[in-house]
Amino acid sequence: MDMNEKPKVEEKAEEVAEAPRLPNTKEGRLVKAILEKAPYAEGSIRRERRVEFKVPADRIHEFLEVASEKFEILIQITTVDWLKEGEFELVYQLWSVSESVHAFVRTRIPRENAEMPTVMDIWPVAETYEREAHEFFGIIFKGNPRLGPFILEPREYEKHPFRKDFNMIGYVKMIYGEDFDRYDESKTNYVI
Amino acid sequence: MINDLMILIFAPLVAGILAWAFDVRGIREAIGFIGAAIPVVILAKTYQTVLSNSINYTITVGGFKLIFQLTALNWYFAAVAAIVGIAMALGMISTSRSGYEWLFALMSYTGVLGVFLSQDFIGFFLLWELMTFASFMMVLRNNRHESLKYFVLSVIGAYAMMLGIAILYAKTGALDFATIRQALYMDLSIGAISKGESALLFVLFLTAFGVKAGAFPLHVWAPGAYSEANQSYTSFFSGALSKAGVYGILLLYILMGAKLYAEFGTFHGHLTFAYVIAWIGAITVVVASFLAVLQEDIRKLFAYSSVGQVGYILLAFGVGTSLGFAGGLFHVLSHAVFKGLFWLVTAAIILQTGKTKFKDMGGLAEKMPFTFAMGLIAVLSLSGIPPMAGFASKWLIYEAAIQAHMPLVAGAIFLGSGLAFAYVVRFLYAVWFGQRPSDLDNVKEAPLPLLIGMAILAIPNILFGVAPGLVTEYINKAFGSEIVGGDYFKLVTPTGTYNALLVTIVLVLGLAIAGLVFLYGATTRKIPVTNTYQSGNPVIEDYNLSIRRNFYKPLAEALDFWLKYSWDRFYERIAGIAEDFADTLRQSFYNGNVQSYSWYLAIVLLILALWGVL
Amino acid sequence: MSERNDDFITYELQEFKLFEPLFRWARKKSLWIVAFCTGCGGIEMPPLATARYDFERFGIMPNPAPRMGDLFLITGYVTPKTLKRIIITYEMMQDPKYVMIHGSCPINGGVYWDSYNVVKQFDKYLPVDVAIAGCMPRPEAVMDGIMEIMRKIESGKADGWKRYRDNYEWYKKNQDELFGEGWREKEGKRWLAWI
Amino acid sequence: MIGIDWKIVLEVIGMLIYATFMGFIFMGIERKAMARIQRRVGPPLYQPILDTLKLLGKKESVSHGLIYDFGPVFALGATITALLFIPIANFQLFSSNADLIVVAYLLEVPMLGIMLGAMSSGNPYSAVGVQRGLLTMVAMQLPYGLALIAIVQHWGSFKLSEIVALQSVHGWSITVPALLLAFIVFDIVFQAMLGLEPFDIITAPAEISMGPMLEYGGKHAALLFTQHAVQLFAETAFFAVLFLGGASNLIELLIKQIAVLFIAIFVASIYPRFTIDQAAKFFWKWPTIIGIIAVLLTV
Amino acid sequence: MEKVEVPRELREEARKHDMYLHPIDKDTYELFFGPQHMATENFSIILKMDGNRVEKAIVNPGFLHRGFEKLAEQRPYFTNIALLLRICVPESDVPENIYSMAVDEIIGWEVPERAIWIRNVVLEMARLSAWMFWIMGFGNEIGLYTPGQWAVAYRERFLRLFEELTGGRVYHIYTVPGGVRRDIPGDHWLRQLRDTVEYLKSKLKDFDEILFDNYITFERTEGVGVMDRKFALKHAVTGPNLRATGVPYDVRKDDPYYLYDQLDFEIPVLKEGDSLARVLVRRYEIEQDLYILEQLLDMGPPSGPYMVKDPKLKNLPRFKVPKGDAYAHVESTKGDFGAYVVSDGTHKPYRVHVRGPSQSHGVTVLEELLRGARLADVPVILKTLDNCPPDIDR
Repeated sequence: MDMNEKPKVEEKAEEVAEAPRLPNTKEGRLVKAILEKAPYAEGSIRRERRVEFKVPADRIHEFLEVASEKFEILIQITTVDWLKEGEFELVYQLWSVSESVHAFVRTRIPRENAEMPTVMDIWPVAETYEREAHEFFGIIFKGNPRLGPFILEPREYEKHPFRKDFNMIGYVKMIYGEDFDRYDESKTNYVI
Repeated sequence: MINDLMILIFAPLVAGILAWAFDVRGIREAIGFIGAAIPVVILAKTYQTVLSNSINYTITVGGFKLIFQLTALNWYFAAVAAIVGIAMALGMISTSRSGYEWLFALMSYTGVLGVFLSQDFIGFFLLWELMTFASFMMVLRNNRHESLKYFVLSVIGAYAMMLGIAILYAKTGALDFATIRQALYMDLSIGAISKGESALLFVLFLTAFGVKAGAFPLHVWAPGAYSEANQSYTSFFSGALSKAGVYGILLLYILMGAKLYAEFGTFHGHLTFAYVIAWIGAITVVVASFLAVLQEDIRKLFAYSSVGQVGYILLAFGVGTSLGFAGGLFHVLSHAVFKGLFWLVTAAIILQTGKTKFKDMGGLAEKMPFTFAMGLIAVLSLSGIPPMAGFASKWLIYEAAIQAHMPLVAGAIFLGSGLAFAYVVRFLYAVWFGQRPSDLDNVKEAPLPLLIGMAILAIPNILFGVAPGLVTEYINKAFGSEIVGGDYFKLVTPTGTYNALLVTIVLVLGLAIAGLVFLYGATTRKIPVTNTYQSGNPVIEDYNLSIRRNFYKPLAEALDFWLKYSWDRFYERIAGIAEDFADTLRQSFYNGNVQSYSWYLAIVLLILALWGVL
Repeated sequence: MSERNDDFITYELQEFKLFEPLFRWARKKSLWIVAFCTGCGGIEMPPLATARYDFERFGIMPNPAPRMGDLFLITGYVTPKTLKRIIITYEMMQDPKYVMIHGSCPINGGVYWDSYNVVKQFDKYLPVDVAIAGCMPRPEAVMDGIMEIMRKIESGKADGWKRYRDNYEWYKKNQDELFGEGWREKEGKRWLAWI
Repeated sequence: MIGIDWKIVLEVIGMLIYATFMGFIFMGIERKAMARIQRRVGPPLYQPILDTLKLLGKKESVSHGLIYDFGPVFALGATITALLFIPIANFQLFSSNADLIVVAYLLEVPMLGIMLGAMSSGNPYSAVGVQRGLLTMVAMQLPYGLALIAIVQHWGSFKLSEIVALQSVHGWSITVPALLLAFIVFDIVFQAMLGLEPFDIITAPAEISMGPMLEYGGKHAALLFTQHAVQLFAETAFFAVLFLGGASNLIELLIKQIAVLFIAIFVASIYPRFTIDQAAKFFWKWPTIIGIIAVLLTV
Repeated sequence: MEKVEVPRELREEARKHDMYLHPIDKDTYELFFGPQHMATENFSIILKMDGNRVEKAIVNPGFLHRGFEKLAEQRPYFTNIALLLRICVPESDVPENIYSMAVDEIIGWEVPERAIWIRNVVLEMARLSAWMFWIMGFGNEIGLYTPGQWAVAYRERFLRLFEELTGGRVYHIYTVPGGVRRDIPGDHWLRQLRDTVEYLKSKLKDFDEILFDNYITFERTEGVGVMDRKFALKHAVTGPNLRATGVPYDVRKDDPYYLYDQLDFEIPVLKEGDSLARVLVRRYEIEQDLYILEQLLDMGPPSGPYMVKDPKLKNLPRFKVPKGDAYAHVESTKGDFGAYVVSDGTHKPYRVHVRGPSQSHGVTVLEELLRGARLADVPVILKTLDNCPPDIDR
């Protein structure tokens, strides 16, 4: 198990320096090939079969179009809500069947009125992922015709429950009543 | 007595002309109804007489002697026509919109009666044409295209018949049936008519009568014409007028049976010429029933169904045994009553809703309960549920076909009855059950005359179902031999029995037992269609919860190959021939010869007809 | 037939006087489960139906049609979205009908006690006859629960359906509180725009 | 007609009770045998009786209208009628008054009853079930008819009692080569008549959740279960009469019926379900060809 | 009842607000397929039907949504194991493993060899028991109940072994970050496992005879729900479904974890892409899994500890994980099952995102494949895609 994990906040500064020294491995060649076509992105290798790109939000569609030549499968779109920074981080996770490499494509957008272009035209499956990200985080994917209540009921959908500022306990109390038998607010950790 | 036959035949025509002349709502209906009722009265009056001796009537028109005769057999056909005729008149009281319809409906009534009663080819042909013309005019009023298709095929039939009559006249020098029959019988030993000529005669008459009966390759006019006339009239059109063709086939047997038998002999123990008729009937049953199952329009469905059911009669006649004739004749009656009933029900539905497609209907059972009950009786009768007239006649046909060792023909009947079951249920489902479209919420029960008309046709369905002996006894007497044994309630053939009354009693008993169990359970509470199993999902009326279109799509898919075969390939071949024809005919077209023009038109229209419908 | 009984609250239930003991015995021995597995517990249904446990010995049989069903097994946590369907299916079943909740989740939320999308107390929305604790209850426990329900049917204590009719107002209030008034129409209309 | 023959009345009542009971037991055998094949203990044999009693004992009953109520009643009534016209062992009942064609029709009539009720509920699943039921009937009608025709042509009689009598003299139908073919055809059709796999297309729980039976509950379903029981008895008896030489007493008949039933159960437990168009194509292929050969051999 | 065309924009606007548009097409009818239905269970499809053909299918998931990812943010790392495994009920070891692998990667733990071996065996056992469950599901959908009954009875053998190993029948809560929770009970357990594998191997031909080699099974599945390679990749189809279209992608080969790079096994690939191919790929995979398990048993458990030694593990509820993120995925019977864990250095994960394989093939792919299918094909397509609703809902 590689230990290539870094604190997220510092990453931005280091990536620039890292880009030129890509090792001459399968992953290195792949990243290099993509970076040549998309110089605006930053690429790095995390470990064997794991690579990472950082892309500005406005060029994400362009980048993914380039990346889709090598990475056939869009594994998922993960949204991370960085409340303190006031940003959503979108992680497009790609898998290359031909090269057996997994890629994170990271981008950050502001939390308020979060909007992204859809990538449905590249990977039709993105429809589902985007619907989900929209439902739980409220990010609007422009061009996706089916945004709306998907998994959730309309009432929960409006709250976008996976946002960090969604007060779950408060909401549960409001909806289902207060009579929890195992809840004590004074305790910091509770028994499940 | 002489006047009776005259009135019998021409009363409807006169009434029709009067109704047309006094084209006032109310008066024309009354006159028309009286005109249609007179034959019933006269036929009822003559019932006792005809069994012992026939009633004759002769008039001379323009040098030709027209002979009309009411024999036991004629009476049967005329009575069938009369029952349907009076029901039609009642139906038309509700549905007709002008004297025009009364005129031609009653004119065709006269034509049908005349055809049945004629004893010579002059009268037969003239009245045949009158009947054709009148029914053509009825179709023309609603749909020009379909009427032309009907016209073309009828013209072909008429030409064929005229040619046949001419040949017969040339060979025998006579036009009245008795002489012709005798002459042909004599010819067995003389041999003046060659084998080829008899074959030609057979084919010509088969074409002529097959067109009217809607037998398989010539049935293409029927669906369009049946569905495009006034639906009340269609009950007569399909119930009685198509029987003229069947009567013609019977006539063929009477006149030429011996001759044809002598010329063509037998094939595996069956009369060869009859075998042809049987197979035409069998194919008609199967093809028309399959097509009926796949229809999306209520009128088209019953039109194809009519074709199929007439196929049963042809098949029964084709069996060639006396039992076959008995079955066929019985089916003439039961088809007339149940199909007439169906068409009246259809008339009521169309009158009240203004829709003809299945996809626009549904849930009408609550709105038109009496019509629904009548429709249910017709359904039970058509699909051959035991204590109904439809079953008794079908039973006889089964027995006849299997006894005559025509297993594959009998297999066709089995298939046909399954298909009949399927299409009537589709009718039941699409029209009466399921979710009701919101625009049908204000539909009301059909008007009273129409309901009376339905009742008139519904009663024989049950009566002759429970007491089929009434019919078979008459047929026995008409033929002068004990074809079907038993009493009023019981049919006995040499190999099988069917006791209709017992079946009815046991069925009632069974229903009573089941009903008692039902009554013991909890009392029911009525729930709306939205409170049904929808996998747990809440639904509202705005969803469409009934299969409105393509109900039998799986069948269409299973028959994919055949449907494609008959539509595409056949069309292409015909189109190729049509082009050649058009080229050769174009020259004669420009020479101004009206005759060739009409031929050209006839053939093009025939091609169109075959393309459009088959 | 009779128009006056048009909703199940005003509907008068049939009383079988003579054969009631016979019917009660039959009810006990022939519990048909409505095939509606609402959660993880559904995974223990196939083992229950197969060789090792075989609940068909006791006349228990899953049946897809709710009209014929007797026993409603709530096999796990219930989300509001599912609860709507459960209520509709339950109301479709015919009296007498029994509800058995299966696992901790419908009792008090179980593992998902703080989840925004899991109903915490199932018995606020529908009456419950037997509850089985555990996550997830072993098939033996489920069988025990079924035996318990059989005992209750025999002694006439399995009266959830009666309670539902008697306290319909209360149940309806709780349901409406959770889903909002007119939820049936609203939920029904939801798909109209899509099809 | 006026004087009531008390003997026959007693026989009828006895036969109805016997047939209903045995029909339920047959249903129990079906479930039990299936369970044994699946290596389970299975329900007791009398389980279907309990199920029916329970359904009848429902305190609530819903209806979609008069026809919805009429459907099951009609189905049961027609099945009882069919039963009484089949010669069952030494009880001839009314079998001399109706022949094979009548009985074959009467055995199909209950279908209409079930369909009527199912259609009037307006449920789309039921409607699909109705569609499938009728198409199955259309599909199986041709081979079914051919098998019956072969029987009739060989024995030269439509009367069931006569067919039984002839078989007792000349040996069972299946000993005749042509009728053996007809037997094969009939057995395939029989699978569809009983609604077992591979032709349980009508109920198909995983596709249309029981199809026409879906909306029935309470006493309606109880009637239909009783109907199914009687029909099961009648159909197995019909089969035994046509091909297995009938029976001289009820025990013999019972053995033959159970034998017939077991063939059906074994086939059902190892074959999945066809789709409806595949079933139609299937029926119109091999069973029809074999049926045609059979009838041509008997001409 | 003529169909009135509603302008496209208006329709889209209406959909966004769940508004009600009138009138709807009366030619077709609506079939609400699930959740109270034998074939779907906890999943709903709204079918717009024309005759017996599906004209349009709309997937309506969410009956099982519990907000796992939100709940996981509220609970300590080790407690989350007990929560996340409930995502995939028939194969509950898979979420445990991916979560543990991801956390292992973030912390940088070297998991002991013995624990790796046990995890691998547990995963393969889970796969086999899930296959048995799938046989039952598939058999039931096409109306063949016998093999399903057998299969679920065989599955009980695995469940018993699981019970002895972990203490749980269905939910094992066994694999934890850093190793496994308990050691193997003893040699008898290994012997029993080998017996079970042998037994299942001998029974496989029964399934072949009755289910996989059945004429009607072929009729029902051949040419039903066909998807090609390109479609499958674009729609992120993974697992047996992808392999049935001719793409030899298997996480165990392409991104090997645990001992899979040391094991000898094949990836069955068929290229037809229809339901039959999907069924047969699964059939061959059962065989391969038995073979893998046999090899693992031949290998024997390595000696050593079954859990990492770390002093921080003393206080499990307050166990802190360093900042970082990791993605781990394994090959489940349904496909590529992955988890993405983000840690912000506290004792609770900052974000856990689970990728269920059905998430991709249970919505868009299903909707596409159902278009034009017969009603009878709907359950077949559902089951050959091996659609697992909790994957979508989570």
